Amino acid sequence: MATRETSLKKSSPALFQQVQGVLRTQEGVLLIITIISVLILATQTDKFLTVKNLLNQGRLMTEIGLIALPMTFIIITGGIDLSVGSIVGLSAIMLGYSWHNLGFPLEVAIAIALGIGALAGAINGLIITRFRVPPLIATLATLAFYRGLAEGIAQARSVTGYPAWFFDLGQRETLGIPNQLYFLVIGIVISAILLSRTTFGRSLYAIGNNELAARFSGIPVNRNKVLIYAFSGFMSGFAGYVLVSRVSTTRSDMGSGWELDAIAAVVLGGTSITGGTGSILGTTIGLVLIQLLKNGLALSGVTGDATIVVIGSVLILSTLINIVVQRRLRGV
Amino acid sequence: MRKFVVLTLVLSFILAPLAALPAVAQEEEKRWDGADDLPVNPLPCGDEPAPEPEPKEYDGGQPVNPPDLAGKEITLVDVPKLIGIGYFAATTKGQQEAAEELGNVKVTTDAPTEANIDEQITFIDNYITRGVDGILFAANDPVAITPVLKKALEQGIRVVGYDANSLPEGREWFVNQAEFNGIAKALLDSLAAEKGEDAKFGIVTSTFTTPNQARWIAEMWAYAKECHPDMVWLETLEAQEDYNLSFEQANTLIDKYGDELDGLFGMTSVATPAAADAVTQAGLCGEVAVVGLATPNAMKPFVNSGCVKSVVLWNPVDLGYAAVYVMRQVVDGNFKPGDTEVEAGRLGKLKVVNGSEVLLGPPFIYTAENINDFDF
Amino acid sequence: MASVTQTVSMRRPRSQVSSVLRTIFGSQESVLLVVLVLLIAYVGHSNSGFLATRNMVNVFAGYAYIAIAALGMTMVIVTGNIDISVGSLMVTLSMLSGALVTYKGYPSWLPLDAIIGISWLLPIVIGALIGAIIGFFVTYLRIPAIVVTLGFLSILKGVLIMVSQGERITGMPTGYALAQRRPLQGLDFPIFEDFFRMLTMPVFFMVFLMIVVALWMRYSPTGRAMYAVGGNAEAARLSGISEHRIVMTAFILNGVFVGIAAVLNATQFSVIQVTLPPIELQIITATVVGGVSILGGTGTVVGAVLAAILLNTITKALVFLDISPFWTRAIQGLMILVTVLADLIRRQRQAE
Amino acid sequence: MADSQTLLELKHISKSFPGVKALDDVSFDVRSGEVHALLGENGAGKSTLIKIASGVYQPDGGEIVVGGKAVRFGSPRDAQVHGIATIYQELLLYPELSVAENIFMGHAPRTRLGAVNWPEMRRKAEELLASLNIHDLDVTTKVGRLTVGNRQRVEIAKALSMNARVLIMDEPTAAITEADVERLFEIIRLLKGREVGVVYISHRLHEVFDIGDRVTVLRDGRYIATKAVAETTEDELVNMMVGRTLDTMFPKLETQVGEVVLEVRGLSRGRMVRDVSFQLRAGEIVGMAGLVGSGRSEVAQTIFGLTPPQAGTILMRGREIKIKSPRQAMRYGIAYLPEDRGTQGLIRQMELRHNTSLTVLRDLSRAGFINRQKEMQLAQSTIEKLSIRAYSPLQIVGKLSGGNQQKVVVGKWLATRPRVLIVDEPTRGIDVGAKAEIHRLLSELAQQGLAILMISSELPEILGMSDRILVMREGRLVAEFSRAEATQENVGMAMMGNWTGNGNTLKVQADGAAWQA
Repeated sequence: MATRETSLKKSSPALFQQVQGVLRTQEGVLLIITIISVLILATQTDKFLTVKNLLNQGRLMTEIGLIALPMTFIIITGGIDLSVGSIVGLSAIMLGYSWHNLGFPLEVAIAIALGIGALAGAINGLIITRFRVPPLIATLATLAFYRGLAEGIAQARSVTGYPAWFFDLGQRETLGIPNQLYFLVIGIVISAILLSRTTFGRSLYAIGNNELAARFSGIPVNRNKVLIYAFSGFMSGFAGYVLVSRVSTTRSDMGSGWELDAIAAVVLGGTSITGGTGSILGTTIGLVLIQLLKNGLALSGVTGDATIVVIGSVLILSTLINIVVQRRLRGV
Repeated sequence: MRKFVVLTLVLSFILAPLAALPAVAQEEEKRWDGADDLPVNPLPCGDEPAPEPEPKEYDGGQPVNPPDLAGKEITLVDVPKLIGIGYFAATTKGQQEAAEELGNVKVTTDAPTEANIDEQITFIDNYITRGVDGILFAANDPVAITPVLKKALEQGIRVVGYDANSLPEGREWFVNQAEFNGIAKALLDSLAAEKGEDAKFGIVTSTFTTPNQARWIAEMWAYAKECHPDMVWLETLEAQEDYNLSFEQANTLIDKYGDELDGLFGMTSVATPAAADAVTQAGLCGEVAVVGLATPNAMKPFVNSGCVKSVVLWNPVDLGYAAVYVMRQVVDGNFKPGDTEVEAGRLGKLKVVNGSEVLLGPPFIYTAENINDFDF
Repeated sequence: MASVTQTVSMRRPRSQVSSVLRTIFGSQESVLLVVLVLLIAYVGHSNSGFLATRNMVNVFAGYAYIAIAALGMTMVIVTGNIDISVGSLMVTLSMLSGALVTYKGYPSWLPLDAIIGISWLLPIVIGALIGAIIGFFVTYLRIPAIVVTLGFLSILKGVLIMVSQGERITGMPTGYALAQRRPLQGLDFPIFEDFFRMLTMPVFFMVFLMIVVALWMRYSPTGRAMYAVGGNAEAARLSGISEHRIVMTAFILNGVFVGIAAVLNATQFSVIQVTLPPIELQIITATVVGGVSILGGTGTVVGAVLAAILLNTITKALVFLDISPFWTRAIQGLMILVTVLADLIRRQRQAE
Repeated sequence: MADSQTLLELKHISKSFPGVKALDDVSFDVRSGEVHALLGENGAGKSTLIKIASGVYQPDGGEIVVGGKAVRFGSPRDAQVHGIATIYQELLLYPELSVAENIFMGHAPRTRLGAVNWPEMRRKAEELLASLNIHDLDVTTKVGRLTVGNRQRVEIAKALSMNARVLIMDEPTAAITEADVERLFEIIRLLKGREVGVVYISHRLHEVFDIGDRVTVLRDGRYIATKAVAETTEDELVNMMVGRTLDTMFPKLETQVGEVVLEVRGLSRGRMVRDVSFQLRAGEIVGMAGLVGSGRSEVAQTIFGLTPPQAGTILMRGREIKIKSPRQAMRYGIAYLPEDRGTQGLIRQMELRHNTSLTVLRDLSRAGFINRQKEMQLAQSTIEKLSIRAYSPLQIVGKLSGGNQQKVVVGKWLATRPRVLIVDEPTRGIDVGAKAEIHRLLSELAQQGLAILMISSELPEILGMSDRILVMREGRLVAEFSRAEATQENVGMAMMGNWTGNGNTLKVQADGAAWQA
């Protein structure tokens, strides 16, 4: 190991070394792919690379982004949460239901929606830790269950007619920037710090790499797992709130299929599906790459069916490129 | 001990809905029929002409400083609920036909692959950024789609809806394929003609939250109360836009009600052929009537075999065709708020109803005599 | 010492009862069977229409295509992988089958039966081919299966819409309708007539393929090797088992079974269409509820098929029990959760 | 022995990995009916050599001769075809499959149709086990439910089912207890009688003398010597392995035994921990002996809060404390080095600094934020203090040698400044040199006033290092010896359950009526 490092350093010029340093990280490779994609798309249409368009894309990706952050935590611990889309629906319904049908003030209804989201997530966590159900199976079951609860509570009615202030979050801007984008940025910064700088974040990597050793080192494994699933539920609830505010209505089918979008962003971001490695930076780049591809292709006149083909291919190819580059560099 | 508490908590959270099962099991009268809560407006029974509706003020939205493109070539985008089902393939066909006829219209269809409100919004948003002259849409949710449509209007883009409406302020005009009460009347009268006034029937719909289907069922409910009071509503089941599920649900209704069942209504262009398939394969042609909304090609085998007597539908090709014509007239300035009719190519003049809606006409009823004349 | 003997003698009779229980609940397959029978009996008790032959046919035939796809999924999961693209693949192959049979450009000398044969078989071959491509990405390029199939999920979906333009396919010839829900023709049984009248083509295929695959997985060296690879890949390699070949085989066979399911699906209706319901979730649910461990190395196809039937039975039972349609999905989710929990608790008991 | 033939010969084998010359001109051979021990410290090239012999690696130079003919092994399968079977340290079995199937995976008996013949397979498996004098194994049980000793027997049966003429065993005794070791040796003797050649790798020198016929020593990838076991001594072998003279294997330092630090009274949990009481004093090393499955690790894990006690009390410096989680135990100054370094002790994929800080993340952080400088300092000081051979605190721990990995585990627990250190099999799978270093470290720690409970399956280690010795059997503490009284015999007898000595039986235990029954 040591010998190889030095020999590399001797033979490479400084710039090349730096490029290698970037390439050594998954995020670096992904960033390069993103930049290349953006440049290609920008030559196709002048509508793409404008501040206004990019900010608008930020607005549109906020909900998935909010969910992808805790999903990164969960996948790092070697878990997965398939129920997030259903929790979005459940929280959205609870927001409308507790305001419209139960007569709570709207502020309280929002709090209830977030609380229900967190509770639903915590239940996932408890099923996974207490009964030792594999996360994929546990959340596959609650995917159906939470969506069913949303349908049962909604009774096919959607709630509309919210007061004007309610739409501030989803439809208005502050200083020219969509309001929800502030929350996404704050979410990204907090999650990134949490994951890379704190004891909690470190414990997640430890759990993902070797859960038993983490437990033997005095890390409260179960508590931390329940926390991240609850966090995932909370953020899904928040995403539900942002969505309701953006589209002005509640429906029980809100958020269906979002789990795969969020997982795609996380996996594209270089987080290993088997746990142990990954970063919020990667997830953020993955998220941005998918959104810009969708948008850029649409603006270049590519229709939706072709766009999902491109996104599917990019997912596989960028993972492949990453694997190949890492393998080459590590000399394995 | 703590484990026990946690276990109890989790279990009770999970089991609470189960305990509520008896409460969930529904009573005969209160059975859910998939209708919405909006006011209904049933047509008179039989052949009595419908009373002229009171004229309503124009209530649509207006674009802000639209560019003057009268007579010039325009680029349109069509964002239906989803792509991948026959119905919207047919409307697309009509749009292309109209575009070709007019010569100065270009229209592309682009939509999500699932009937998903937020994705549809994203599609429209992208086209606003890209810059089109006009947007045609069929909304997955009337409320959810309105903000993004208003954004389009604010940027001077022309907006015309068809098939499924938004809130009026979200678009200039909505091309209504047939009024809800008209569909309801046609469906129920068809069943009554086939199975008599005391027919007992079940319904297969898409979902209880799909606005058009809910509206039709509400109007059917109101019309049946007035004009077919002896008909018995058995049960309504959801089946998405999924052929397999529609087939299974139709089978479930057939099996559950047995000889009691006289008819099945299919509320979507997917559910109706699926229900006909189920009845045919169960060997119950003639015993159980299938009436519903569907496109002709899918129904030809059943109508030709005599298993299905009549299929109710407007012509979706015409619907797409009309939408493009209305858009062209709006852009050319030939069709303005306050007008009472609009010129729509081979369809002739179409009537304005309900303030800002263009009515395609009465629903069309396909039978063995005419179904083979259509190909979509 | 005295107290010890006492406890032993007291335990005897109890252990006989519990040993009976243990045989019944010893495997997920028998648990599912017991639950299925109890559920059918209960629903039949409150609404005798449920037990009518025709309904039973639909109970067993309704998820036949899910069950058949679950056979392949079982293999994939037993080897420690997963495939979430099966839904898109199945719709694609259904459309392909319909397109082949309604294609007008065949040379005129080709008999109709040959065209129908092509449209039945070619989708299965294409399914195997796509399975092989996925398997290649997973084994030789070492990309996790969930990533590859997540990618294929959207690639297949997009290509399908691009090619079909959303048009449905109608007007298939009569001979094409292989899997309609009618009793098998030309069968005449003196006894158990009712029973055999329940045997429709989808049920026949489901049972036949289940038996074949179950025997194959138990008796063929390749089938056993799948369990070996999923249980301990390193040990399998050292036993001379090629992990790549086995995982490839699992994905290819998965493609084959999705192909068969797709053809059965296409040939049971008069219309084939491009709607894309999330069947992959139903198939994976059937597989894991059937006791196939998501971690690989254990589980049988019999469990997966029973679970598929159970899922369909639950859906129908809720209608027969007059449960409010709003709550059906919640109850389905709940029952899935309960079955999965029961399976895990049973396994933990056994491990102790 | 006179007419024994050479079964396998490795001639002038060389093998390099990027940056490392793993083997340099090494020769080795096995004859039929002999046990040829292979010795060397970790990194000496033993595992590379056996991986070449079993077809996992291909040599860069040299040749492999089987039965007089030069062969090439392209894969493990090729080696098996030539009658060479290997039993690795991590037993390679399928936990969800039956004993019979594990034995015959990949070469199951077939019917004429090519299907797996299950009855025949079961019958042959039973036959095979019977031929090894194993009669207590049901071939239909899932392997996941067997004990480690039994799993190993399954592995041996598996090797023999392939008609192995050469059996390579990589540290077969690392994870099993004395009783299982005895049974293993019986089986090996049986195999010798059947003209099988056994390559035996172990860090326990006395085993080489118990069972070996010849011994070959490797050091730093080079061949040192081959000797007949009868003509060599333990000291000579150690010198050859280490390349220098080791002062002593058990550097026990004199310490001042202080006050009672930890006391447990009537500790119980399930069947593995039953009414266990003992005391630990500052500066004292207490050895805990017992067979695998006697409840030693379970006692440690109960004290450490991994499996909180169901009954009994734990006292720290005379004050009763409640321990429900490892975190609480750590707060009271208890540290636990688990028995399995790879799965319980370390996070191998993570960097050294992240491993050493794992137990003290809270102390290294403020408001939840990790102070990276402090973390780095801790790693560096651990490397220095324990003389860990790593090129940087950034090194991935999994790439260190076994002994250095174990030092990292020790380091991470010392970082918590414990008052009580429980070490579970501290030197398992560690080479002689590193073993002596770990022993010295433990002695030094005791001298500094730490109370140490040392669980070990190696009696010499227990006898050599402990001030007092506790013996566990079937979840109970059955005997206690002082350093002076303890001998290999009486401790061994106590472990096995037929020890009837006097005076040393634990008083507390003797009172319990149940125990006597």
